[in-house]
Amino acid sequence: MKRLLRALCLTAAVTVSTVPALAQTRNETLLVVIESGTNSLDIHTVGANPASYGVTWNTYDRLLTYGTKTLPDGTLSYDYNNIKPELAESWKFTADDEITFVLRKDAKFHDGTPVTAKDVKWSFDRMVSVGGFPTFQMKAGSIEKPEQFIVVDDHTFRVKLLRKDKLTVPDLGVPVPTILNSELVKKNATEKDPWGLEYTKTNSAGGGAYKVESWKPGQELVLARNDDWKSGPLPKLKKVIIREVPSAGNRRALLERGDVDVSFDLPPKDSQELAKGGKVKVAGVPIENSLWYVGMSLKQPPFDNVKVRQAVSYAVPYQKIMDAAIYGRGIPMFGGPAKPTSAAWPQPSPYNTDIAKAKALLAEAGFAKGFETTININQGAASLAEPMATLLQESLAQIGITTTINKIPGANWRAAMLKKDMPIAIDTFSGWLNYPEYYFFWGYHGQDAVFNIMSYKNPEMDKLIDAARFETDRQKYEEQIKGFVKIAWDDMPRAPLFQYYLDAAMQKNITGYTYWFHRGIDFRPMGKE
Amino acid sequence: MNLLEIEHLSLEFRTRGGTVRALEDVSLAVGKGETLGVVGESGSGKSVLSFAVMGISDAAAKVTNGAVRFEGLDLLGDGRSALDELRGAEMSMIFQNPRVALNPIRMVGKQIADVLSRHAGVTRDQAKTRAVEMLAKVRIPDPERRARAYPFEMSGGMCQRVMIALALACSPKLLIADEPTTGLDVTTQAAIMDLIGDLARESRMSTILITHDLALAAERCDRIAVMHAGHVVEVATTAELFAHPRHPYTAKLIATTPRPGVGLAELEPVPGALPDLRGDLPDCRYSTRCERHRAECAAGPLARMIDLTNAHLVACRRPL
Amino acid sequence: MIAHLILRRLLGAIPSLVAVVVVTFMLTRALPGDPAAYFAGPAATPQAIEEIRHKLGLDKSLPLQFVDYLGDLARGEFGQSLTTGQPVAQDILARLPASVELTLAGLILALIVALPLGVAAATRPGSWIDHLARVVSTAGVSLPVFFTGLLLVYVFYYLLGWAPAPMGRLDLFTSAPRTITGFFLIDSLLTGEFATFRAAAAQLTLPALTLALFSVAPLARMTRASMLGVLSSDFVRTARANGLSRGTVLVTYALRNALLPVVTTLGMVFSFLLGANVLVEKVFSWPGIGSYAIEALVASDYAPVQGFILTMAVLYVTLNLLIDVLYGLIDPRVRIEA
Amino acid sequence: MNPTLRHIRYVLAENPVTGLAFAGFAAILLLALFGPLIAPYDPLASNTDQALRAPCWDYWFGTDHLGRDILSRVIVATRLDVQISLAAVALSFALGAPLGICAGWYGGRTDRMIGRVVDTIMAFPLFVLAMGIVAALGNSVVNIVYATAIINMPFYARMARAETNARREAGFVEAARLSGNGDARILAAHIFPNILPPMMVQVSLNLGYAILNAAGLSFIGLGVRPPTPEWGIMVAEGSAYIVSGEWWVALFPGLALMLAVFCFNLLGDGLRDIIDPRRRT
Repeated sequence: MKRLLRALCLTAAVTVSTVPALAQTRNETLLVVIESGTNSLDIHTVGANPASYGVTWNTYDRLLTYGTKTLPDGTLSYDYNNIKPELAESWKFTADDEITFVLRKDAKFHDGTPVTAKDVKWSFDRMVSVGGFPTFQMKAGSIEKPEQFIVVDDHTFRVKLLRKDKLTVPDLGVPVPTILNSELVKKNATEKDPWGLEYTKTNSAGGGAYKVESWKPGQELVLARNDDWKSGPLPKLKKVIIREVPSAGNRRALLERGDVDVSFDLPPKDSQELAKGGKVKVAGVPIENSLWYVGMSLKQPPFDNVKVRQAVSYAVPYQKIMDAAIYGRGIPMFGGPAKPTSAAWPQPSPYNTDIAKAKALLAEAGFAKGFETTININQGAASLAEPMATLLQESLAQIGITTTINKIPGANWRAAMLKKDMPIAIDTFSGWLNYPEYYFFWGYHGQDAVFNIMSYKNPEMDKLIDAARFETDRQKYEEQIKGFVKIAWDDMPRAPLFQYYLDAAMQKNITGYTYWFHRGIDFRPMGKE
Repeated sequence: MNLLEIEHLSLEFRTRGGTVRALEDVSLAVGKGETLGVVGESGSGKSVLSFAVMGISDAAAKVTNGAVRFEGLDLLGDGRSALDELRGAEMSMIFQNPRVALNPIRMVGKQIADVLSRHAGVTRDQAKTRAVEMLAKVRIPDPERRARAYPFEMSGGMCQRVMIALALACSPKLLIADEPTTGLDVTTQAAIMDLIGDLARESRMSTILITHDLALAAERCDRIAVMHAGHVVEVATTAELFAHPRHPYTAKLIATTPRPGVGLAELEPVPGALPDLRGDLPDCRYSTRCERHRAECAAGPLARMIDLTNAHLVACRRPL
Repeated sequence: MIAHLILRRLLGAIPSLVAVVVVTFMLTRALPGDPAAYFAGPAATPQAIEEIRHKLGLDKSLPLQFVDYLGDLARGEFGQSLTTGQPVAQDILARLPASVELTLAGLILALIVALPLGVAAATRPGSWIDHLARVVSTAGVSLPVFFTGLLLVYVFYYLLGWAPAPMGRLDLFTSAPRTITGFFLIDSLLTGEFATFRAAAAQLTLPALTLALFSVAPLARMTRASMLGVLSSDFVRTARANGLSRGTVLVTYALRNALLPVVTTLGMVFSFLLGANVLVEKVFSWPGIGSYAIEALVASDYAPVQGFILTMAVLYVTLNLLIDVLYGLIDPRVRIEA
Repeated sequence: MNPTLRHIRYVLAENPVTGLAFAGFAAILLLALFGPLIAPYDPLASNTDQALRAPCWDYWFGTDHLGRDILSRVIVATRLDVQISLAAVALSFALGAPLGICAGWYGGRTDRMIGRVVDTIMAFPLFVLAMGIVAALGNSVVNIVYATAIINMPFYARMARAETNARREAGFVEAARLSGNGDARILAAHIFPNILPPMMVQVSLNLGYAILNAAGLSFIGLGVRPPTPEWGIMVAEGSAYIVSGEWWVALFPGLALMLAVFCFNLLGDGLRDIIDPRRRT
């Protein structure tokens, strides 16, 4: 009898002690579901997709990063105005054209090798040399040539500036300038691939807060905490599992049933309903410097006629789109004052749905009977763009413009944008660096970048954009911005619709979710209550 | 007592085209150890009759009247449940086209063993040994090896021997042989018929030999029943039937049967075709083909089976 | 004998495989879109796109690209997937077992339902069970698989909570068994991880059911037709005349013979299911090669599409071989005469 | 009454399901012809105030995410779906039957060559091939029809080949040959009409498959252009709303799709009964 009792006690003790242990692991593990995952562990590799930004954000350190602020609704957001050191202990302008970084002495890569200025230089050399997106992104901050990067000593690194560019420092806090373990990568580089891109694509070679524990491309990524991380406070979550679940309905069900912790970048209807339902919390932050718009190609008559563009802009069913296409998960960008009153971007255009006015303008332009054209949308974003296109089509029919909707496969979208042969297109563009002129440089400038899908060219606007880029005087700068925004409203090559929210839905016990311009999740400040 | 008695059996098929009255008022009896021949053109209902006796008729077949008694047990009535046990054990059947009548993908020895283990209450091993014995009994050379052969590896005659082994495995009291020699060459035919005859005699087994070959029936049977369009038109002992056929159809049949000394050219086919068994039929189904047909034939119902002399039965108003 | 048959079949399949390679190459090059532009990422200049085009070898002429492709194939290289960033061969090898396991599970489930249904219908043609079998199986094949899948998820996972979350082959807390065959069900049994087996089986149930619903109809119909034919055949009559029990007649005699055409149908259904998999995998986040192919196709990512189609073609040939062998196992005539 | 009609009546009486299938088929054809007249609302008119209304008296099947009446859309979609499947099946018949007849008739090299083509198509995973074709040729109804036709072609070719082969030595063919008819004439006037009935069965079975195929393509985004009502695309769109509880958006078009395919399949059975009573499967 005694023995039995003892056995019972023992069993009970074992049970009691294992259950919290399990709960403990569950409490330190974060389950995230997303639509599709990364295709590379290194943002420098060819074709690294947007999901890789979030991965490299957590697995690599950069010299600099941004601080956080709390938005009015309580959500955390990165703070554009607060640039902080990360791998660098400190940094300062040591001359007008020179920034000097002092590296942390205790920082180590995942394999234990200490981080030195040599690694930093090699990494910087790499990103400006490999071509493609990383090189391009760094160019935006005037970081262009290996000669700019100087190793002063093991823990001091210097960047020479080619010109005075206010984007240089912010550009060092984007996901691209990661610091790699140069010895490790060089060991795995080949003659054909001197920068070891093949290796880093599938192997993590950094020293960030998280290590890649396992990666099944197209299925699952598991991150484990790097307990030796020194570049910031030790993260609370020991493990992060990111699972790909393509069906939006399934992602919602998983979250609602409590099987996962976070569902990221979900459809607006789900965000709206989940937020209303109150079972989970939804953090929605308007994406900075971004805009959904209806673009009209000036190369495709009759959209070379400004009256036609204005007519279309008056025919857009703005409010219907807000309600039925994005369920209010965006800030309206229509019905604003007639002239720009602030230098903010994006800001509401003065246009509103006004069919009578649209008809009149169309008649003035000589198209009283209307015409036929196509509305183009990106298949990859069809769940959002298709309802918008359908509503626009219906509305345009009222002023006599007959349209067909063209769904262009995601792969072809960029090529179509390059060709600039889409009469009407519904799309979005957002810039990482939150400056109006940055947006206009890509979207409206006569350099005719890929995102200027309207092929809009106006020398007057170009002058204002170029000036604003290097303008140091606040007053003048704001005038320049208001100036090109005004031109945009007058010429109306694209009709702004709304500024979209980046929504993340999560269980109520999740803390520390932070909005980032790169739209990846930063797991470092996150935890569970 | 007769081993098998068929009394006033009527059977019809319900098909899409209408009801086919395949058997009508058929009465027959088989005594112990007797060999009864059932002859007639194809389509006259011989096989339908045998299937009805065995209880393996098509699902569309429906017995509308009559009884089949095996050792006094009514197989269509009270004895229906016993039929499963009787089939293959007390009464069994062999078919034409032996090559397709055997399971093509099962070794013949196994097929025999299946029957034995079902009815003889033996173990699987015993059944196997007995199967080989049965193959030897039907005079198949090298039975051990043959037991492991598939039907497609054997000749038609061999297959028919297997079929006989299958049918006789449990020493039944009644064997129905439905055209057992169709599709076999002449020498094999004789050998098969000899085999059946020998085995039947050995065990005093009753046999029903169904054939369209009157000569064969003449040679092998004690008595013969002639069928035409679902009717039995004449029954008599073999000698009597050939000596004094009373039904015009029988006479015609005999006339078409090859005999020694008669050339093929002299044989005359039975004129006319079998009547369509759907819809209304005259009382005498032969009347449309009968040269002796007179108006009086249609007057009043035809009494079945007028007993003439010496157990010679005929169904005709104006017998020869 | 069988070896001889297999060899002959393999040789016979070579021209088809060659044709598949050529057609696949042309088809993928006809896909719209510019992978270079797609993978150059945001804000790429035309020059950056050209750089990538060169890197991918897409600036060469088509015939040259084809020669490159053939060379790679000869070396056993399927190229790299741009979407997952992995060698295609590795991706396919990792994902194929998932697809095959799912398809086989669906097929087996379908057989378990279809065979008895077909037999029941054949033994009582025209009866209510015959009509019921016909209506039920036809209804199953009339549903688009993705719709069935979604409905099953909604009812059994979301509403009732009986099924686990539709997120792949295992839930998040079970780790995959050591890879032996790649089939989780088999591997987990071989390694004795019964909890894993249960978890894998639970994940497999709904998608397999979706596929099964779709494939019951052709199998049940073929079983019925074939059984009807066999049941009216001479040898079944013989078996009945010999008083064999109903079960023996139906199963040992009739069904085994009736299986021959069913096996042929089975092959067809299997290759059909591999196609339907594409949709089911998408619904259930199943990490198979079907979902892999869709993503690649939409991204104009040539290498995975080519690798996928080639794999499927090889699978198809193998499948036909297997069916021949199976046929031989069932039917001694094929075996001995081959 | 003539025997054919009597036979048909018999088949219908014997098999009530077939009767049902014929009735369903007739209903589908009527909807395809007169759908736009019957539909209570404009199938394309959005009404965002009424978005995602559950089925009610005003909207029997509810409304979709843009407030369009699902009943009207389901009704109007009938025409397009029937057109797609009819066109695809007609095309694959027109491609497959002559190829199969030639293969079956001439045998030898012709047979081998055509057989190779057919084998090659079959060696592709058919649905993926359809995806590839639509992706390569572009997203349009016409291309869906082409793709569906191509992947169905082998079935017709194989069937036509087998049926022709079986009739090559038939008496009526011999007679035609003896009376001096050329190959082309024999094939067109004698072989073709004879193999038509069994092929018709395949046609009706394929009609259903063609609709499913188009729906599957729509589901992965390779389908009909919005906002055209089409069952497959409606199910695909509606599938996003199942989990959030708006089941009607996907259910009703799904049911319509299912019923149509169901009717076509059963029709195939019925036709087979009528054409060949022995081979009822």
